[in-house]
Amino acid sequence: MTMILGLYNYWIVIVLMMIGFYIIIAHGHLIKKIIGLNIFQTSVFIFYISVGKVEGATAPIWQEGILLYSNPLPHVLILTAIVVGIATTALGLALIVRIKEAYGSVDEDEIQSMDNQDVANQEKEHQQC
Amino acid sequence: MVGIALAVNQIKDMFAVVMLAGIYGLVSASFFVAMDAVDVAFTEASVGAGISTLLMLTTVAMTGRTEHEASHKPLLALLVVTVTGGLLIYGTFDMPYFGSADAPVHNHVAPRYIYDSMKEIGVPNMVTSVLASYRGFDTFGEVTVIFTAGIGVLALLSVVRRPKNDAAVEAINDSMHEKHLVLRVVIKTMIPFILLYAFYVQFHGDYGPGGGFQAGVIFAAAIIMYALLFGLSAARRVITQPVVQLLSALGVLIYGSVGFVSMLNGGSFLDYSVLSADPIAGQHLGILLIELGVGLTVASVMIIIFFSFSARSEYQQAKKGESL
Amino acid sequence: MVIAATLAILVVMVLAIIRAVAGPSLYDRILAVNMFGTKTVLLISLLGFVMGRPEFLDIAMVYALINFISVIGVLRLSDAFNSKHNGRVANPMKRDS
Amino acid sequence: MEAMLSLLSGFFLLFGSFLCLSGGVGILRFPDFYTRMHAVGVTDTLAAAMILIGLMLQNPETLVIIKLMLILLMTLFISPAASHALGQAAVLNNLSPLVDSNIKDLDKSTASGDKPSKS
Repeated sequence: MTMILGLYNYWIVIVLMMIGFYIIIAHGHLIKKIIGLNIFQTSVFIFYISVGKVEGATAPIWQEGILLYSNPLPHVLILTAIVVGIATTALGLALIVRIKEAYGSVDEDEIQSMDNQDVANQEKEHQQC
Repeated sequence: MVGIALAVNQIKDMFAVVMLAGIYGLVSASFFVAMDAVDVAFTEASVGAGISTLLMLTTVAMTGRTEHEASHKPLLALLVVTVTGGLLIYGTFDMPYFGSADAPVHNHVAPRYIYDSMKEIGVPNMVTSVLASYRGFDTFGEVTVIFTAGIGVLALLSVVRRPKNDAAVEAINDSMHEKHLVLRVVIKTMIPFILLYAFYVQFHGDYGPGGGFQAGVIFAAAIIMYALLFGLSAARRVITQPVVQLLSALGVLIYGSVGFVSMLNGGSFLDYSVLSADPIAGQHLGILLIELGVGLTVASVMIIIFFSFSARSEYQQAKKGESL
Repeated sequence: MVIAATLAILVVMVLAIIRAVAGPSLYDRILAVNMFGTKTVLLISLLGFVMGRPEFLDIAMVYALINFISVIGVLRLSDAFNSKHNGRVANPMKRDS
Repeated sequence: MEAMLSLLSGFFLLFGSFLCLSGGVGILRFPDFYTRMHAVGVTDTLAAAMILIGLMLQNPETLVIIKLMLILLMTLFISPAASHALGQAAVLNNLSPLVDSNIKDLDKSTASGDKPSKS
């Protein structure tokens, strides 16, 4: 019982992480993949923050008379990671927009089959030459 | 949260999925508040719930709403996920319990950050002091990454030739004009206060939650709001593209040159104590300048990203209008 | 009393999530998200009082702003959706009048 | 005085949570978008105001009270504007309200005239 109470935060993190992972590998839609990536990312954030939490402590902003603070280091790491995360997400979305313009589709399988067809066509032309 | 994530997995309508992702961001930010991470919650609030939802919606609007049925069975994926999850859960049995104060994380550098930062840096908000001073080099790297992402988006999405036929775009702008009169009035009165609030967050970051990252995002959000309601070209007249590009580079430059000035004064890179005769005053000055650089870069990169996304979508619509 | 209010708001948030997941039309979802945002603002201000450090109301303020911005953004983009699908006829008419 | 204040703040908080809950039940149980919006739009602003006033009465610090007032002001601005925009967008995009079979018998014009005023 103490084990369940003591470790449940990790388990939630793992469940979230696995859902994100599943969305990334099982769905063909590229935007959905990005959202899955975001869920995965958030699970890592939650992991860091929950590791930094100390029972009975308060937020790490100095104040007269408070002695116990949560660990500020994970907060710093995650704070920057969130902003970097949005920047990389934007980059991914920009790539998706260009893929849509080039292929007319954002589905992984369709893009794959189009690529395969292109390769086959090129080989055919090569043989004809 | 698990429930929302599952729902995201199941729903096929991309629009709904994006809305749920927005709620997911809100939930996780409340969680961060409950976990004492106020600065993180601040960032997640402004970034995860606001900007990323908007960007995703723009992309969905450009790429279409529905998702095709998966062609192959996801059994293999499920298997992989279950095995990995099982292994990870097995790994957690050795982890320290939640909230225990003697976990290894709390024993190495954290006590110094917590108990000495007031003496060494003189800033009540430990997150700011760690972010800007102890781990200043790290943050410099992050800012550069953000700057690079801005350049990348610009390279991918910038519109070289502006088509003449903007009828479709203008139709939407006009309909916004007619429809949302109330919104326009409310927002016009609110935007100055939002900008003011962004500055408050920027310069109050030493004493409370806040700082350059959050302030930059809030500032950008105000501009984005203006662009949403008054049209992109109106917003471009307020803040022109070259100005934003210049500002984003200027932020990184400020950060780097603070480091160099401290080197010239005889300290090491980004050691602010030598910036002034009194080390604590020097630290204050350094943190202030650095947060300014961070805020500039983040705000202008966010504006760049949003501008290029919406310019691209306008470009697509105009092109469609030409071909029709 | 503060704790009771927090619990009530948590319950309401769950209800809003259910509506956002189930909501048949797009606007139902937007409404649920909007409501969820307002409730989050309240929840965060309440949480500050529960934890005994009520200085952190800045976050709640940011929330109120961001929530508004995202609702506006969603509305604007949903307009773009609809005009893409069926608005080609409707919009020029509006401009003539 | 102290007891009075805490009693008052407790009353405000309870009233606010009651309003919140009724809004939540409304958004879940009502049949169509416009009625749901009615439930949320009406209760939301007042509930937020009540809870924030209750919190204001809890704490004597000036800065906290000022911040709470700012939040309250923003909510008063934002929440009606957002519901207005939402309702208008729904009407303009032809989301038809669910009309009960009992109401159908009545004069059509009154039924359709009633709906927008609710939002």
